[in-house]
Amino acid sequence: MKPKVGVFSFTSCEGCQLTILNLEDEMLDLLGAIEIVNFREAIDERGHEYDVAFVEGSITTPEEAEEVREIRERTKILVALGACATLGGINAIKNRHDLHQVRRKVYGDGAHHFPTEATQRVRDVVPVEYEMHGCPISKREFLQVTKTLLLGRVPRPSPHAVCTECKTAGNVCLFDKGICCLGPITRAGCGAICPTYGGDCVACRGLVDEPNLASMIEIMKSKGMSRQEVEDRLTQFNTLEPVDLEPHFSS
Amino acid sequence: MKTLVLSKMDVPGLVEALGETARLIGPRKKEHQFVFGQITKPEQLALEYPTTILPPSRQLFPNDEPLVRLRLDDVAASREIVEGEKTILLGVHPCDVQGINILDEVFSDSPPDANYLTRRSQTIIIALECQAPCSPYNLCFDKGTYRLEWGYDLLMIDLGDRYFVFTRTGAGEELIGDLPFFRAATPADREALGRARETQAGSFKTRLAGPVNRLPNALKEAYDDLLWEAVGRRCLSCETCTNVCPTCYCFDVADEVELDLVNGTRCRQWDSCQSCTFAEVAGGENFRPRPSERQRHRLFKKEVYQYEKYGRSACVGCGRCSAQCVASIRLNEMYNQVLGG
Amino acid sequence: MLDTAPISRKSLFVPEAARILDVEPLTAREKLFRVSLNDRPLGHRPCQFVEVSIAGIGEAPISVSSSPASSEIFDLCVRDVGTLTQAMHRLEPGDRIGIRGPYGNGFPVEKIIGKDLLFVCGGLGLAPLRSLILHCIENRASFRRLTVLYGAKRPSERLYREELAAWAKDERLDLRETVDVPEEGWTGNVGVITTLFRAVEVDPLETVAVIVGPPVMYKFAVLELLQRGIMESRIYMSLERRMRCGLGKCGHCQMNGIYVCQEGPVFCYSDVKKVKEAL
Amino acid sequence: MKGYEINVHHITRIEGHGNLVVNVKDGHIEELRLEIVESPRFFEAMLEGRRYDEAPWITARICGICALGHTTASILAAEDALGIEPDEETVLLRKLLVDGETLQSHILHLYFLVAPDFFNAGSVIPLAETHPEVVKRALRLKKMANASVETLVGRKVHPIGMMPGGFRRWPLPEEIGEVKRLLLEAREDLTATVELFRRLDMPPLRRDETEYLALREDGEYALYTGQIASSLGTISPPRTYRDRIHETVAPHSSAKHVSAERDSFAVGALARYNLNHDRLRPWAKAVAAELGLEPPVTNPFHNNTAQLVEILHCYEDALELCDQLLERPNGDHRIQEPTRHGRGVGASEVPRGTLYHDYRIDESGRITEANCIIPTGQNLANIEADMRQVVSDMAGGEPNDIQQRLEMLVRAYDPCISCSCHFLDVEFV
Ligand SMILES: Cc1cc2nc3c(=O)[nH]c(=O)nc-3n(C[C@H](O)[C@H](O)[C@H](O)COP(=O)(O)OP(=O)(O)OC[C@H]3O[C@@H](n4cnc5c(N)ncnc54)[C@H](O)[C@@H]3O)c2cc1C
Ligand code: SF4
Ligand code: SF4
Ligand code: SF4
Repeated sequence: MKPKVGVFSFTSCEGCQLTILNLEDEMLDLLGAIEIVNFREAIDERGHEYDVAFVEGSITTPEEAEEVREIRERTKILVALGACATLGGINAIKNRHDLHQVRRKVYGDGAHHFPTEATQRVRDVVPVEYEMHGCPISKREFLQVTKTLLLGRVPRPSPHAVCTECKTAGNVCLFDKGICCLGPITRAGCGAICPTYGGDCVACRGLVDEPNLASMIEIMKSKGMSRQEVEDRLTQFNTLEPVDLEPHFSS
Repeated sequence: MKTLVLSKMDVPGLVEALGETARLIGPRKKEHQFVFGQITKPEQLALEYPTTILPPSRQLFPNDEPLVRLRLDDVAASREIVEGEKTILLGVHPCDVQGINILDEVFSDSPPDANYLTRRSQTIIIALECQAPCSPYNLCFDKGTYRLEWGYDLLMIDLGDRYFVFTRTGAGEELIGDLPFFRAATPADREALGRARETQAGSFKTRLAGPVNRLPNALKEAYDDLLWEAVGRRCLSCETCTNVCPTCYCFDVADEVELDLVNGTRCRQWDSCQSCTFAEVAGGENFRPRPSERQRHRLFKKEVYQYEKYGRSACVGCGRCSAQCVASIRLNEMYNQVLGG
Repeated sequence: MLDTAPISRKSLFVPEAARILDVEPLTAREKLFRVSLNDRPLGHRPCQFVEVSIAGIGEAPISVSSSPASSEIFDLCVRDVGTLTQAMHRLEPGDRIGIRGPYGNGFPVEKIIGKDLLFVCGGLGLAPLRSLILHCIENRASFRRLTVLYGAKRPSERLYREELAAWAKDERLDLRETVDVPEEGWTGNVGVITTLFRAVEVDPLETVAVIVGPPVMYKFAVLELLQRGIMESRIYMSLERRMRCGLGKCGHCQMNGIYVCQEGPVFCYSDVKKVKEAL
Repeated sequence: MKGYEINVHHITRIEGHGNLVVNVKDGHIEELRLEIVESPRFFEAMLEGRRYDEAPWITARICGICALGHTTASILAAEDALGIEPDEETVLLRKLLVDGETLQSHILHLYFLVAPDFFNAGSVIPLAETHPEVVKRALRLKKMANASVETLVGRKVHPIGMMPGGFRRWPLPEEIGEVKRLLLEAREDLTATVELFRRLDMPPLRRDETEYLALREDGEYALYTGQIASSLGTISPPRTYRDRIHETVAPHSSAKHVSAERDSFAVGALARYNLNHDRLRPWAKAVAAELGLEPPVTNPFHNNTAQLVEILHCYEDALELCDQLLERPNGDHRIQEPTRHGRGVGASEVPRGTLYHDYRIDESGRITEANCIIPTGQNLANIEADMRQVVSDMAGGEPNDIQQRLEMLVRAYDPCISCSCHFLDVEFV
């Protein structure tokens, strides 16, 4: 019997599940290998028990928390899909603001009608077997992980930094062009796609296991970045991994 | 050995002719830097380049190299994948040629690695001598790697409007066999060569505080030096230094499976002793858990371990690791510290 | 062009097919696999290892646990810690695995003939050491005293329990065991392995000691042995490092300049005591 | 007519989470709404304090499917605020990307979300068995559209390298050549697509009150930029958007509704077609005529047909842009720097309609105020008005059929709820 797979989406842009839909070359083979029983964006049917549940999005309301708990109960393996789910991602930027004020700003006097809770990662709510990082996830990693899961094992996240993939691609390092890049402390797996296309890495895949943040911050500082700029960069996707900049910028 | 001359005007013709006989790999411009890549049109070739991002040796030892074709339902159906096609590496600087020679030694060492050697045995190297140092970090003068005595098939030296060409191997001579672009060198060419070499020698300078042959012992004495701690504090473990090194060859092996879950490939990927899990074993024990230890291992591997095993340093002085380190960790500075400079 | 010396151009990475004849759970985490290659005996020396693979999953080095005398069928004792080993635990008799090897130097048995032998092993260390112990039992006349010290974390984690029981009764060797944490029914020794040393009589001039165990064990065990007067050149050990190729290339197993997969895994203490990353 | 209730929790095959609630008692509509149940994401608040060049990157994350559109509108707003003039090639390249985005979005919508309705299938998955050639063609076309954007800016979802003032990396000539090759290869599949959708009968629906809004530009079918034009005849620059369209809170649903001169209006492919059909490229124009798409078209189901026409237009337009880019020297494309600061509005046509980004940026380049108006939000009131029409047209019909028709209607608008909920929240029913 083909393994049953569900794709679920919480607070997110749905770009990660779209990335799955964009697997044009592999789609038919993929459908041959798995049975997709829940994928609201693409299909009508809904299933109930899953071998693998891919969960996209951050958890930002009590209802979402409830729903993800229910999914957890109905699935053998739960994979958090994308930066929203694994890091809080862009959604977590709001946690840096006073949530009360955020609501007031958007809804004015009606703010009390719109409860919002602090953005949470999926693993803050339920146990997760694998975190597939990226904003959006990489097609390659999605396929690799899916195949590995089909073979009955949970893969191990890459121990390497984005720089390794950037070097493999033979890219001109952005630092060489005077642009700061978080590739050295960011977990690989995206193929260094941003540096390859001229953008600096902003760590959408989260940090490596043992990031040398102290050194990275000093480097950013030496490139003329202000405290605010360093903070923006380090929190764009990683608000939930706070970094103490005080020791580097006091004096 | 033959001595020939190639007019620069004939380079495009040569490129086209070579491209017809083999896969031609040479330096190409990438933004403001250079990379080795396939040359399909003469204008892609950029022979006047300081250095490339990745060394040409990586062409012989590609990332994600397939080793074994696998059938998941039958191990007995495993088949080797040993690939190679006739390739010409054109415009390889002396240090990089020696980098390739060092890989040759490692992969020929018992037991020999058929994957590398097969690719290598079909590769012709056309070296190109440098006229001046390519960066503030290279150590090729100190290391004696700015000129070549062997390890190449053809060697080109820039004489302004033409290249002086030495043939070194039969394969090299055969390659240019009847091509109309070469003529025998005349006494005037030789004189010009002499002058070019003099200028060249004058432009390279020593960057080390002591003789390079003191390095192995100086490093050994500095095994417990605080230098490593200082370097370790800055190191980001991003692996760039080893990825851009012409003589690094550490790898990992992993299986890739197709969606049919029946066919697969066992591949090797570049790996690096700078990765934090490189020396970790089951149970979590890590034999080189700290960046300081890993940086020390990198230098020791080049200057001590390889030296003791093969009789020469595995650092060819290309300067890439220093030039490309985001944390500004400079090999020459570290060497100078242990040499007491 | 590189001289194409007439060396073999065959890739060393292609595994040979081997058949699993029998699977026996030894503890909750270790299983014993009886394996046979298709066309040949393995031909291993004690303490050598093979690269075991499952297509699509990967490879890992595993020690050959059985005696060299019977290498038509050989034993692998595997703990399920990760990718390959967990997949292996799902295999059944009749399934096939890939084998490369044997690799490594193996134990220099010729150097210990006529000696008192003291085996010190902890945990999974018994897996490789068993090949040597069995070799010594089979060639009992070539050696003098045979002492085996075995430490496990818990009684239920002891490997080869039936064999240990037989060894305990066997007059050809002196087996002593200890556990870190006792469990119900355990009447034996409790404590770290070094506690066993004290009770053993050794003739320092005639004893060769062999240590195999988890990384933390070596330092203490060596110290103890040196204190008992055993010569550095007569202390052997098998060291574990991460390995990806087993061919002296991938770089993972290097401790300082030494490739453990080629020059090891068995080392003489006098050779590695100056190797800073060894112990 | 008996009473019935329709309660669709999470309509499938649309972008994002939406609920459909219809309650008819004795032939009288008691309740009818399209609810947006996506969690609020507070993008406007998140933009405050961030640098202007981060904004396209952050707002792309409002919606994966419209990521390129948000990036574009965000860039336009910042450029307007900061007085940045991108060079001509930059504009050409952006237009090429916008074409790519429109192609991919319309293809995805027509083949994957709409077609199953016509084949009576729950999704594209069973279609793979019954109509493999259709699905394979759909995949090929979608891949073509995705690949052309990916070749230029690395990714379709959250494109890399687009920023105010220019591109972080300028594509190589061979990459633009590759896009052209991909496009040319697709011609046959596009012809087959026209044939396929020609055979599909759009359900009838007439409601002549709809006002259509779309951007209009001199000399071209406006997608990248333009002036705000209405089918009622008015036209004005993007900066006037606040005077033109009004956000109101619908009492029955917390989804903000938007109106212009009338109670509701429509944006999107059909609106653009109605306003700009004279500027379509030839193939698109010919096919529109062939399909009898006589402007003004007021049947919202024909939004699907208009999308088909736009696919052809974007295809031809993209080819033309490739040629123009290839003719120009691949020179040094410097990123243009700000020359002032203040407020700026960016308006761009994304697949589902006009998207507005409006920023105030201070002298340090940081955003102090932001507002985004999303096409789906603009359409909501109109969708509900059309739903009422469907319910009364089908009075006496089977509730199941009505529900299916209503879902088809919602889908025809191709609503993108991820986008519309950047500021909305409603309670679960
Ligand atoms: C010479 C030699 C002989 C050996 N002999 C034996 C033997 O006889 N029997 C035996 O059982 N072992 C033996 N080993 C050890 C064995 O090779 C290792 O345990 C090997 O790593 C197992 O491979 P694996 O693919 O199962 O584990 P891997 O997947 O490579 O895992 C290795 C380590 O990574 C950790 N890990 C795995 N997945 C994850 C994850 N998702 N997240 C975090 N950590 C993770 C594991 O816990 C483990 O610590 C020997 C090793 C050597 C070098
Ligand atoms: S991780 Fe990024 S791409 Fe994925 S859903 Fe979240 S915002 Fe979208
Ligand atoms: S561009 Fe970024 S990822 Fe690439 S090498 Fe430089 S620092 Fe690393
Ligand atoms: S380069 Fe960095 S920001 Fe870009 S996808 Fe990779 S991890 Fe994310």
